[in-house]
Amino acid sequence: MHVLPYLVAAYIFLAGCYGLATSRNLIHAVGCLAVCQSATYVLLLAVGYRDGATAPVFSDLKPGSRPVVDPVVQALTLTDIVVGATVTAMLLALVLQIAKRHGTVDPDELRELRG
Amino acid sequence: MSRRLRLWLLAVGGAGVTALLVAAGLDLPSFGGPSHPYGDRAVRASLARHTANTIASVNFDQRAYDTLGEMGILFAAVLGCVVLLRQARDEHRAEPEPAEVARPVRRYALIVLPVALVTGIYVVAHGQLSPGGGFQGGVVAATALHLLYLGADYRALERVRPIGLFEASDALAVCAYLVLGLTGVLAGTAFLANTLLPYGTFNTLASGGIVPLLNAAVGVEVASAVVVLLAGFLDQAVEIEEQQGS
Amino acid sequence: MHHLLPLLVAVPLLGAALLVAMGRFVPRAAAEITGCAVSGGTAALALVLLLNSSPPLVEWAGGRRPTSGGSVGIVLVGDGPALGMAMLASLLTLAALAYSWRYFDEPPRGHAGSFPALMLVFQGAMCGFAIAGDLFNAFVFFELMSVVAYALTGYRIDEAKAVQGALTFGVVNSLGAYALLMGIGLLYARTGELAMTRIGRGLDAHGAPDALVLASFVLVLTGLLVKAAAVPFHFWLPDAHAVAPTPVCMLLSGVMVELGSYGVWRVYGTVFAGPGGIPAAGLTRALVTLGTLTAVTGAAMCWYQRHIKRLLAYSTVAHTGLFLVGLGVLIPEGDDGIALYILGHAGVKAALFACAGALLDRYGSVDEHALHGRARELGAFAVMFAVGGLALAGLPPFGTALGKAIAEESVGGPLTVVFVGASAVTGGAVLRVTARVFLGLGPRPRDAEYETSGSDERPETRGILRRVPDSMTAVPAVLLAAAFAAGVVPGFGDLVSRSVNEAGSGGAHASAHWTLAGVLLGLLSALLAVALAALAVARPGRVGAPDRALPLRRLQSGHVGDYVAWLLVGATALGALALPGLLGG
Amino acid sequence: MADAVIVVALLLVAGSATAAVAVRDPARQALVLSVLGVALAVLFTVLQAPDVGLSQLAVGSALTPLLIMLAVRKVRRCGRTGDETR
Repeated sequence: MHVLPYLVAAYIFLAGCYGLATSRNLIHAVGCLAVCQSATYVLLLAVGYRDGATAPVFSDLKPGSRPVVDPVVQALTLTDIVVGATVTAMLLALVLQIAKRHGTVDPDELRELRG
Repeated sequence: MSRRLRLWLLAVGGAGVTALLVAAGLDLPSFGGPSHPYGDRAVRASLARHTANTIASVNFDQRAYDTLGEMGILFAAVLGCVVLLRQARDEHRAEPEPAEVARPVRRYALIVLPVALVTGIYVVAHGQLSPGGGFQGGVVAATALHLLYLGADYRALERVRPIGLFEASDALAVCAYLVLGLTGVLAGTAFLANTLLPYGTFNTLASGGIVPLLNAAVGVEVASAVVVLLAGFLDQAVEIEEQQGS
Repeated sequence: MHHLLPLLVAVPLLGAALLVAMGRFVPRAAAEITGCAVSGGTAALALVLLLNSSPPLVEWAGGRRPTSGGSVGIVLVGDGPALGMAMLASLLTLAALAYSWRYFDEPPRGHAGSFPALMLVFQGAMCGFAIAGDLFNAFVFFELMSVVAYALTGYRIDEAKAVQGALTFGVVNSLGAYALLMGIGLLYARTGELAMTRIGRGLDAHGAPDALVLASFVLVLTGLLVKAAAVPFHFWLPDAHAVAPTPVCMLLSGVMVELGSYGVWRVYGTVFAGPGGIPAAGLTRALVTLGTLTAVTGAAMCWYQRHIKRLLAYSTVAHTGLFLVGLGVLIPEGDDGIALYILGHAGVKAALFACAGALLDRYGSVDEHALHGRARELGAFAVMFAVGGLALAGLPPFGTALGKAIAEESVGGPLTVVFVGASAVTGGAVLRVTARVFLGLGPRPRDAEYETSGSDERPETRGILRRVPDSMTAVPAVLLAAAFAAGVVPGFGDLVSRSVNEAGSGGAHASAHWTLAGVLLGLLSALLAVALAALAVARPGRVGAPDRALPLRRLQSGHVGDYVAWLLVGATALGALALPGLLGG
Repeated sequence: MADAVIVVALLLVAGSATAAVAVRDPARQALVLSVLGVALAVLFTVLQAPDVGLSQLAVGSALTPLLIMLAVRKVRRCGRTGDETR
C-alpha cells in the first residue's frame, strides 16, 4: 500500500509509451499519449494524499477541525488536465491533415522524412 | 528501422526507466504521509483571504500566474486548431443533409441541454466556494451546447454558435485576465496581486477578492475555447470535403 | 523595477489576444504592424530590465513575498542569463516578424492576425520560460512554448511534410514534457516545494542523494534535453525544423532549442548542484558524453544532407552538442563562453535560415542538387551565406568564434577537437552549399537512395517571387551584423560573463576576451571548413558520397514509434551515466 | 476501509489504462479512454480531490473521446473518397 500508487503511476506511464512506440494508427498513438499523461495525474495526487484527511474545501467544514489533503497538487493537476486536452486536440488536428495529405494514418507508411 | 529493432530498443529503454521509477518509488515518502509544507501554507493563505475552496485560491490567487500560462496554452491551442483545421485550397464545403432524429433522442437532448447549461454556469459561479470552477463549468457548458447536434441537427447548432463571436470572447477573456493582473502592477503592488478588492464574507459568492473575477474569466475562456475546438473538428468531420480527383 | 518582470509575458500575450479579438476587423497590414510593435516593445522592456539586472531582480507574482515559513506564490528570476535569453527571444521574434512582412501566403480567411498572434504567444512563452524561478511554472511555459511551436510548424497545412514533421515534434516533445512533470512530482514528494532554490535546499536538508533524486534528475533532464535536441532525443528536430515556415525556423533553431540547454544549466545550478543533488562528476559525465555524441552525430548528418533547411537543422543539433559539453564541464568560463556562443549562433543560424527561405520563395526548392548553379543572380545572398558558413565554423571575430574560443579553453584537452571538428564540418557544409548553389562550382552530385530531397517544396509566398523583397534581404544582413558585433564590440564579452557569473553558483569572476590560442583555433576551424567544402565540390565522390553514412541515416526513419523508443533509451542512458557519481559520493 | 477503496480504484485505473493501450482500433479506444476517464475521476474523488475529479470527468471522459471520435470519422471519410478516386 505504501508504494502501490506510485508503482501504478509508473506502470501507466510505461504502458502508454509502449502503446505509442508500437502503434499502427496515429489516432491511437495520440490516445496513448493521453494515457501517458494520466500517469502524471495519478502521481501528483498520490503525492498530495494524507491519511484520514478530507478535501480542502471549507464551505461546510470548520477550518482546523480535520486535516485536509494537499491543495497545491490538486491545482497543479487541474492545470495539467487542461494542458492535456489542448495538446490532444492539437495533435488530432495534425493527424487529420496527415490523413488528407498522405492518405494514411499508419506511421509505417509515412516515408517522406528520413535520412 | 525494422519493427524488431524498435522493440529491442523499447525493451532496453523500458527496462531502464522501470528500474529508475521503481527505485524512486521505494524511496518516496510512503503514501498518505503527513508532511506537506507547501500545502499547509496554502490552506492558511486561502483562509486568510476568505476563500473557502482552497484549490480556487491556489489557482486564482496564490498561483494565478500559472493559470495565466495555462490560459495561454488554451488560447494558443484554439488559435492553432483554427489555423490547422482551416479550409485548404483544394477543399470545398458540402452542406450536410438534415438528418431525421429519433423522437426519444430529441426529447432527451432538449431536456438535458438547459439543465446541463445551467449546471455549467452554476459550477463556474461557485468556483471559490465548492468543488468546481471555471475549468469544469466551462467544459460542461460548452459540451452541453453540442447536445443540439444530437437533438436537432447540425444547422441548428451552427445557428446558435457563431464561431467568430466565440473566438472573440475567448480572446477577450484572456485580455480580461491580463488586465485584471496588470491593475496590480499599476496600483504599485504586483502582477496578479489579490489586494485591491475587499475579501468579503467567508463562504459567500462575493468572497475571495479577485478570485471570482479571474474564475469567471477562465470560465468564459474555457467555454468559448471548447466550443471553437469542437466546431473545428465537427466542421472537418461533417462539412469539409476534398475536391474530387485531387 | 522588479514588478515589471511579469510584463515580459503579459505584454505579448495581451497583444496576441487583442489581435485575435480584432482579427476580423483590421486589415492585414495593421495586424502586422501591431505584431511588430508589441514584439519590439517587449524587446525594449527586456533591454531596460537587463540593464537593471545587477543585482538580479526577483519578483513574487501576486505580491506573495515569502514569510517566515516560505512563500505560497511563484517566484520570477530576472538575472543576466534569464533576461538575456528573454531579450534574445524578443529580438529574434521581431526579426522573424519583419522577415515575414507581407510575405506569408494566405492568412486563414477572417483571421488576418493569427500568424503574428501565434508568434507573439511564442515570444511570451519563451520569455516566461526564461524568467521562471519555479519549477512547475517553468513546465507551464515549456508546454505553452511547445503548443505554439506545433501550430506554427504545421502552419502550411497543404504541405505533406509539414504536417508530418509537426506531429512528430508534438508527440516527442509532449512525452518529454510529461517526463519533466513526473520529475517535478517526485521532487515535490521529497521536498514539498516548487520554487527551484527551495527544492534545492530541501534536497540538501534530506542528506545524501538516493534513487529518488537520480530518477527525478533523469526525468527533468529528459524533458529539457528533448527540447534541446540532444542525442538520442534529437530525432524530432530535423523533421520539424526542415518543414516549418522559414520565420518559424529562425525562432526554433535560433532560440527555442537553446532554451533547452539554458534550462539544463538553470535547473542543475539551482536544484541539483548541492550536496543532496547529483554530484558534479555525474553531471559532467552525462552532459559531456551526450554532448559529444550529439556534436558528432549532428555534424555527420549535417554533412550528408542535400535539403538545405534540413542541413541547417542538423547543424543546430551539432551546436547543441557543443553547448552541452561547454555547460557540462561546470567551469565558470565555460558558462561564459557558451552564453556568448548561444548569442552569436542565434544571429548566424537565423540569418542562414532567412537566406534558405529566400531561395525557397525564389525558386520553389531548397535542394542543393536541384538548385545547382541556379542562384547565381542572388549575389547578396551568396555573400551572406558564405559569411554565415564561416561564422558557423568560428571565424574570428564573430560572436560565435569568441564564445567558442572561451569554451574551448575551459573544456581543454581532447574535447577541443570536438569543438573544432563539429564547427568546421557544419561550416563546411554551408560553404559547400554556397559554392554549388550560388556559384555553380563542381559537377552536379548524384542522388542517394535513403534521403529527403528538398525539391518538391512550395514557396511560402503567393507564387514564386520574381525578385526577393528588401525586407527579406535586410533581416539576415542585420542578424549577421549583430553576430559580428557580439564579437568585436569591446566590453560586450565581459558584460556577458559578469552577468552569467553573478547568476551562476560559482560566484567567481572571469573575463571574456580574445586570446591568441582562441584566435588560432578559430582560424584553424574556418580553414578546415573551407578545405572540406572545396574538397567536396571538386571531388564529390571522395568526401560527399551519400551512402557512407547510411547506417546513421537509417536511424532517422521519420517514424514516431522509433523516436519514442529512443527517448526511453536516452533516459536510461542518462540514468546510467549519472549513477556512478551517486554511488561513489 | 478507505485504503481498500483506494486500492480498488487504482487497480481499475491500471486495468483500463492497459485496455486503452491494447485496443488498437481508435474508435473503440475512444470508448475505453472514456472508461479510463471515469475510473480516474473515481480515484480522484477517493483521494479527496473532487475538483480534479470533476474536470477529469468533463475532459477525460467526454471531451477527449469526442474529439477522437470526430477525428476517426473524418479519417474514414478521407479514406473513402481516396478509394473512390483511385
